[in-house]
Amino acid sequence: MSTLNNPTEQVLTGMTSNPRGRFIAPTAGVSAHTREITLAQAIREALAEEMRRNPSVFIIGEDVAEAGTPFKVLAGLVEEFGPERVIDSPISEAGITGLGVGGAMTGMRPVVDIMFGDFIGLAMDQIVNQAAKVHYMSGGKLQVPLVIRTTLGATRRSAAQHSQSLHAWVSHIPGLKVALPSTPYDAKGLLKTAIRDNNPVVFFEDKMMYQLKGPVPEEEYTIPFGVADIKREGTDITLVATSSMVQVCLTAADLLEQEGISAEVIDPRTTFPLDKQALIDSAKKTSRAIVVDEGYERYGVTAEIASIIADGAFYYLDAPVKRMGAMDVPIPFSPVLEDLTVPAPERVAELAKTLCGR
Amino acid sequence: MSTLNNPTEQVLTGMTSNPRGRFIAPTAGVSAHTREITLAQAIREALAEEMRRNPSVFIIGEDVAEAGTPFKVLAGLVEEFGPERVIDSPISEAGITGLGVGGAMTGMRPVVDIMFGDFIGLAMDQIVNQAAKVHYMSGGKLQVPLVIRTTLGATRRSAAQHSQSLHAWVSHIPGLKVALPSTPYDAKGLLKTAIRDNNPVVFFEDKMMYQLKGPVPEEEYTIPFGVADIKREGTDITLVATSSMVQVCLTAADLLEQEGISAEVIDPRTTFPLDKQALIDSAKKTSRAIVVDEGYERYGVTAEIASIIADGAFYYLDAPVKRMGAMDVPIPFSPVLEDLTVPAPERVAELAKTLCGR
Amino acid sequence: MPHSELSGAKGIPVQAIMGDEQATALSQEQWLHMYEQMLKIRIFEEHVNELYKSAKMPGLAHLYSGEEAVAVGVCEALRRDDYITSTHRGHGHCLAKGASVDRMFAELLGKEAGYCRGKGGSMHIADQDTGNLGANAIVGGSTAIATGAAMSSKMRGSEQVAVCFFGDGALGQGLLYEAMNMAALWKLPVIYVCENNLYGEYTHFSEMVAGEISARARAFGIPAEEVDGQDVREVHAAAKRLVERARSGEGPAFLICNTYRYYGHHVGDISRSYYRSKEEEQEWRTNHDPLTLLSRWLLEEQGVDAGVFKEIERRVTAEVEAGEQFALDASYPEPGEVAEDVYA
Amino acid sequence: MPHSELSGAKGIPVQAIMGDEQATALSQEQWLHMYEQMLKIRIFEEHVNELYKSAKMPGLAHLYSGEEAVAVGVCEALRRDDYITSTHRGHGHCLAKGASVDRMFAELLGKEAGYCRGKGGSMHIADQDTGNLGANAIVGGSTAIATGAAMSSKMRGSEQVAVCFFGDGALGQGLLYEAMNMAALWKLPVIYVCENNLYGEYTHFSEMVAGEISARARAFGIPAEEVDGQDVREVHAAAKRLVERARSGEGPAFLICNTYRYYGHHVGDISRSYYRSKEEEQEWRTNHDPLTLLSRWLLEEQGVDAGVFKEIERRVTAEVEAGEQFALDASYPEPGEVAEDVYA
Ligand SMILES: Cc1ncc(C[n+]2csc(CCOP(=O)(O)OP(=O)(O)O)c2C)c(N)n1
Ligand SMILES: Cc1ncc(C[n+]2csc(CCOP(=O)(O)OP(=O)(O)O)c2C)c(N)n1
Ligand SMILES: [Mg+2]
Ligand SMILES: [Mg+2]
Repeated sequence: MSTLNNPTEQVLTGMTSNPRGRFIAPTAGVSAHTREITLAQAIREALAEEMRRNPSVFIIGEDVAEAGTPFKVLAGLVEEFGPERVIDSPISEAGITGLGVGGAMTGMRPVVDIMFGDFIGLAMDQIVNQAAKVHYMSGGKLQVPLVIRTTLGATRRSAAQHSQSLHAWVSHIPGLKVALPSTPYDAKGLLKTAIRDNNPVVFFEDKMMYQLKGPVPEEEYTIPFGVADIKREGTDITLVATSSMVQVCLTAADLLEQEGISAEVIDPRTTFPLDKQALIDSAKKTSRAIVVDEGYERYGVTAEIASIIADGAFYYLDAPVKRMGAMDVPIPFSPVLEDLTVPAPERVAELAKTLCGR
Repeated sequence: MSTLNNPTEQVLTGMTSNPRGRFIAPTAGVSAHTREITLAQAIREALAEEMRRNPSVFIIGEDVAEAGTPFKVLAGLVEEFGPERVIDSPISEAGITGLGVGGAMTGMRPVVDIMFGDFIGLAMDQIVNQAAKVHYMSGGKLQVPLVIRTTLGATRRSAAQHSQSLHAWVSHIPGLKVALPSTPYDAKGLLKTAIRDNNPVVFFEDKMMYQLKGPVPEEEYTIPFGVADIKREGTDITLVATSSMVQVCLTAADLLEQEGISAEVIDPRTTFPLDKQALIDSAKKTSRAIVVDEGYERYGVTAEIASIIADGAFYYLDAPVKRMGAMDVPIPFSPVLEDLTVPAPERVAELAKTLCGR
Repeated sequence: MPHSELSGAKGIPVQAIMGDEQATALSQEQWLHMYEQMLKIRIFEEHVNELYKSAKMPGLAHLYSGEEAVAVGVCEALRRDDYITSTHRGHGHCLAKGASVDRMFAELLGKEAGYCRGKGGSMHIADQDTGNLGANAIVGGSTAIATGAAMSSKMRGSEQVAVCFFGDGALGQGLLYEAMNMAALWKLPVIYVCENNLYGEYTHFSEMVAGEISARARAFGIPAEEVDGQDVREVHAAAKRLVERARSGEGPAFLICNTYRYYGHHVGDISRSYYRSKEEEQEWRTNHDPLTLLSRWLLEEQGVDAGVFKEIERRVTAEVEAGEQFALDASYPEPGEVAEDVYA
Repeated sequence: MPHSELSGAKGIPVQAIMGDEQATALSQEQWLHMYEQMLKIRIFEEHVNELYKSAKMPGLAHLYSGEEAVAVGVCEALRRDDYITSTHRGHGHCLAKGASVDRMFAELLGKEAGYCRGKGGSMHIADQDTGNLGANAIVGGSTAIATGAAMSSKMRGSEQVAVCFFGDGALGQGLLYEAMNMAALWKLPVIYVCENNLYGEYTHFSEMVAGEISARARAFGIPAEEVDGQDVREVHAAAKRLVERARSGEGPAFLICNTYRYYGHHVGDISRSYYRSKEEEQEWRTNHDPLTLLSRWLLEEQGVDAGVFKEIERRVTAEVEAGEQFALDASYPEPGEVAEDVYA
């Protein structure tokens, strides 16, 4: 029964048969020496490499050490780096974020783990009034090289307080950077960049994608922020997709292909800095665009991106820019309802067909 | 010196010579029995009337009783209703919000006072994960008739943590309603509606507008949510403006009139429910639109409204829909910098002229 | 005995309405009722675990097995219209406060007949009729809500008491201290019940809690008591005293119940050796089981017949099985319901 | 004597490097230095008030006058590279940690030469060079930041101590308890200095704080001390002890300094009778003034000549006046700077 979870699953690794899951080839930078690893492994590798490289990097969060987080993403790190650098904290989201800010201001590079993205509400003051503003308020003297790793994504049957995608909140705030990878390759490269960045970065991982596999080079690499990635080229319509929605849109593109519609799927990878030009250029090329993101639709990420495209590609558009976010309801528990709240490939394809006049 | 505050001011009532301030005639519902009162008085009247009408309404917040808040908005209420219904709390934004949620679930109608809108970060979990979701999560059984009154607006020389306009955050969240009045008339009518609503409502008052005067009827009235108000009719361009930006746009419209451009100024009054149709209709009529709001521009309220208009009026627009929010920087202290961060009438008018091809 | 049959007796202090002898007699009945309630939770949770293992339940659930004496001991000290707030590990609280198994199962399976029409699920069951303001998936998230309900009760003069259940993990959440401060300042009728089951997820509480738990309440001028949370008689006696104290206007209290969860943090947490030993688990099950402790006392010191327990078990099992079947047979919500109940 | 000239003596415990006699001799100089620092704060704040009243300062400011012994007594127990976090009422902490008046005035006036290039203003002055991690306009907002700085110091093995200044009002913020819990668990070198000046804005602390303040720290296993915050000798002695304890790895401490602000909550709060009496204000100014208490002791018991105080006052006044003039003459930031420093 696809609406239910896998009963033998012992850890919260997301569904093993992720309905959104599919293999995605990274579109750039992959060398001959690649392996297939999961997104969770990619995250773990990024952290391990950066912790080896720079002794000031450390991890703090709830059940990050022996447990390796409930998603097991950090498994093995405490064994290599010890409990001084992989620190199990009390259940104090605001507190650990604040400790991270103070640590970052004084020479460390903390990576704070906020288990579920829904919990950032608890830490918003520390993220927004402290981390985001210290550099500016101090006239450029103090820096906050802090990474906050957290999750997004629904369909895990976790209901209203464990399923939200709240990245719009932090994308709204000057002083923060926001990354949201959609493949193992992007996850590793973006997280390494985040850790080396001298600014607070909020890093959202789709909890349903942790077991998604993809090629990742053996060699070290990083991915710059603010560079969108075309996950699939196309000519008839642009599907701008973030995080979890990249796979939904790739599947939609497959469906559209069967109808003779060539869809381009482009992933901004960071909502700030945002590669506006690449998004606009794609829309100019195709003359149609849909923006798909798993955050609540209203006042969400789709609004910003849609309005940028509608403005920047105004004279090239053959149809209004459309948006698909999560349905504007608290996320329900019942699988039959929950699945309705997230954009699905069929719905994206349907809308795309309409825009293309089919 | 207009960049400095009034030295004789004894309470934080905002500037007496508010640079944005001007008289605004309410466009509807005003009877013969009107008086000129300030926005602060209008708020106070709304609270007093609703507290007289319904004994389950009470106020809780920091320095709300004898002090009547630092802005003196609540002055006199504790004298009429006593300290049991106008409750001075400790400095615990999350705590008082949570108390409000619990009170609202059990028969009361709390009005929680969060002094500066910047502080909602402290209460976001209670607002978003609790207040907004209780009704839905309980399958419709429990209700949260809660009002959170807070402030927005810069140019008070209060720097980065006391000047933000964070209404986009809560507008993003299903389960919440969000009101932001721009006149004394609207303030009173909308607040009364908010208090009678059976849902959590976040109510943003522009702290710089408290001393703004405007006509308010003697008789009781309420203003329904989700009904935009045309503050000035026009034919050449639509200026969608919220809260503090209504006056900015009215001034801009004056400037434009001198250039022979007729600007329509429309105020949605509530960001949720949002009167999409009225906004789209106005843009269809004028064929051009600028959305002006004091929140940070990126991923802010202007994005939602602009993308709705760009979509809904697509075939009627002669120019791309433009947006003006606060500059995407933490709000600086220095007046010479701070004033640059907020949309000004001249800049709105300039952009409007460009859009109109002048 | 179904919960409702005793509700009269629970509403009014027993001693107030009858002589000492009768009180003892009824007491025995009360203890048996508590036994039944605890057993109902135990068997309910076992069925939940099976539903998970057989892939019939969506998502996960945090089982209350082992901690039954806390919920039952406390809730039996409450009136039906008193409030509780509950946690992610909330099935026990919900049943103890009087919810029925069928609609709970239905909720856990995401069915329309569930307490929340399938929208809440395991972590959000609320039941207004029994004063359950809802489970909460934010650790510590309901501490202020319970305090607000107590404030509301005081304002309305309704003499309702609010009980806030939370785990040792919630001691890490600042909100608890904000709420306790106000409860103490304003003498609100709220009881903070800290269920210290030794772990927050996979971490021992001693790694997360500095100092003394009871001192954290006392620092706010709130009296704190600590009881063996496996002994329902101890829990109930303390709860009764504190609830009556709160009801009579003397303010909040804090009750630490030392307890243990038999299963993993959630149903999927089955390899636990990296954070706790099999021996420790066995020790609690063997020597500190709330059902065994109560039944042994009733058998050995109160002369209750062994057959009585058999009969209770038969009844409870039947009730749970029927409830489960009801839920399995029940229908899912209609798609259109997804957009209902967002606004009142 | 400028702060820097004493820094060597402050870095190393006095008794460790010289005999008892010399220690006393240096002590007197130290006390005079503290007097000078306190006086500098006092005079600085008077000028700030005048700048406000003459409409030369944008916005508002929260004056530290009356509380000088707290900032100075504590900061004189710190190394230059030790950290402090400060509050909306932060001018005193900033000066006491070694900032200079000219750049502070410039910041208050929003000038480019200010410590934060005019971007921070009164409520956000930070000075990395003296370890001041910044004032904070969120009540309690820096409690975790200070704790994080202490954690960082421990990780880097730098033996720096972090001091977190906050008002009685911050006791209402849950974050403080989250931070103290972790500081205690991990024995972090952080001192929580609670400046109880009796009021949070316009409300007496007794209406906002239930129980005992010191118990709130002790509940987390953090030792708490309470001193007369008007007596710099008492403050300094306690601070020194606690700072050295923290530096040597023995963990956090909590220091309550009972004090009083002479002016209103901010410069615009001039009609205060609805929340406190003129008599109360007078009593503090007359009988508990930190400058008077220290100078009287130095005069009467330490044989310091009255002329010394005159000389200090002359020097400080000149410094403050020059600093103010510097700031008045300084230029505003260029418009383009508004978009700088958003990202590093
Ligand atoms: C604010 C918040 N942080 C983290 C979590 C994830 N989480 C769920 S249960 C749990 C442990 C809670 O421990 P405790 O309060 O002792 O309750 P128990 O599970 O032992 O009953 C955690 C960390 C959460 N739900 N909410
Ligand atoms: C989180 C937060 N809530 C409210 C305020 C508004 N506010 C500014 S100062 C203050 C009182 C602070 O009192 P206290 O901590 O005792 O410091 P004091 O002003 O007495 O030095 C309040 C409520 C704020 N700045 N931050
Ligand atoms: Mg626990
Ligand atoms: Mg104070």
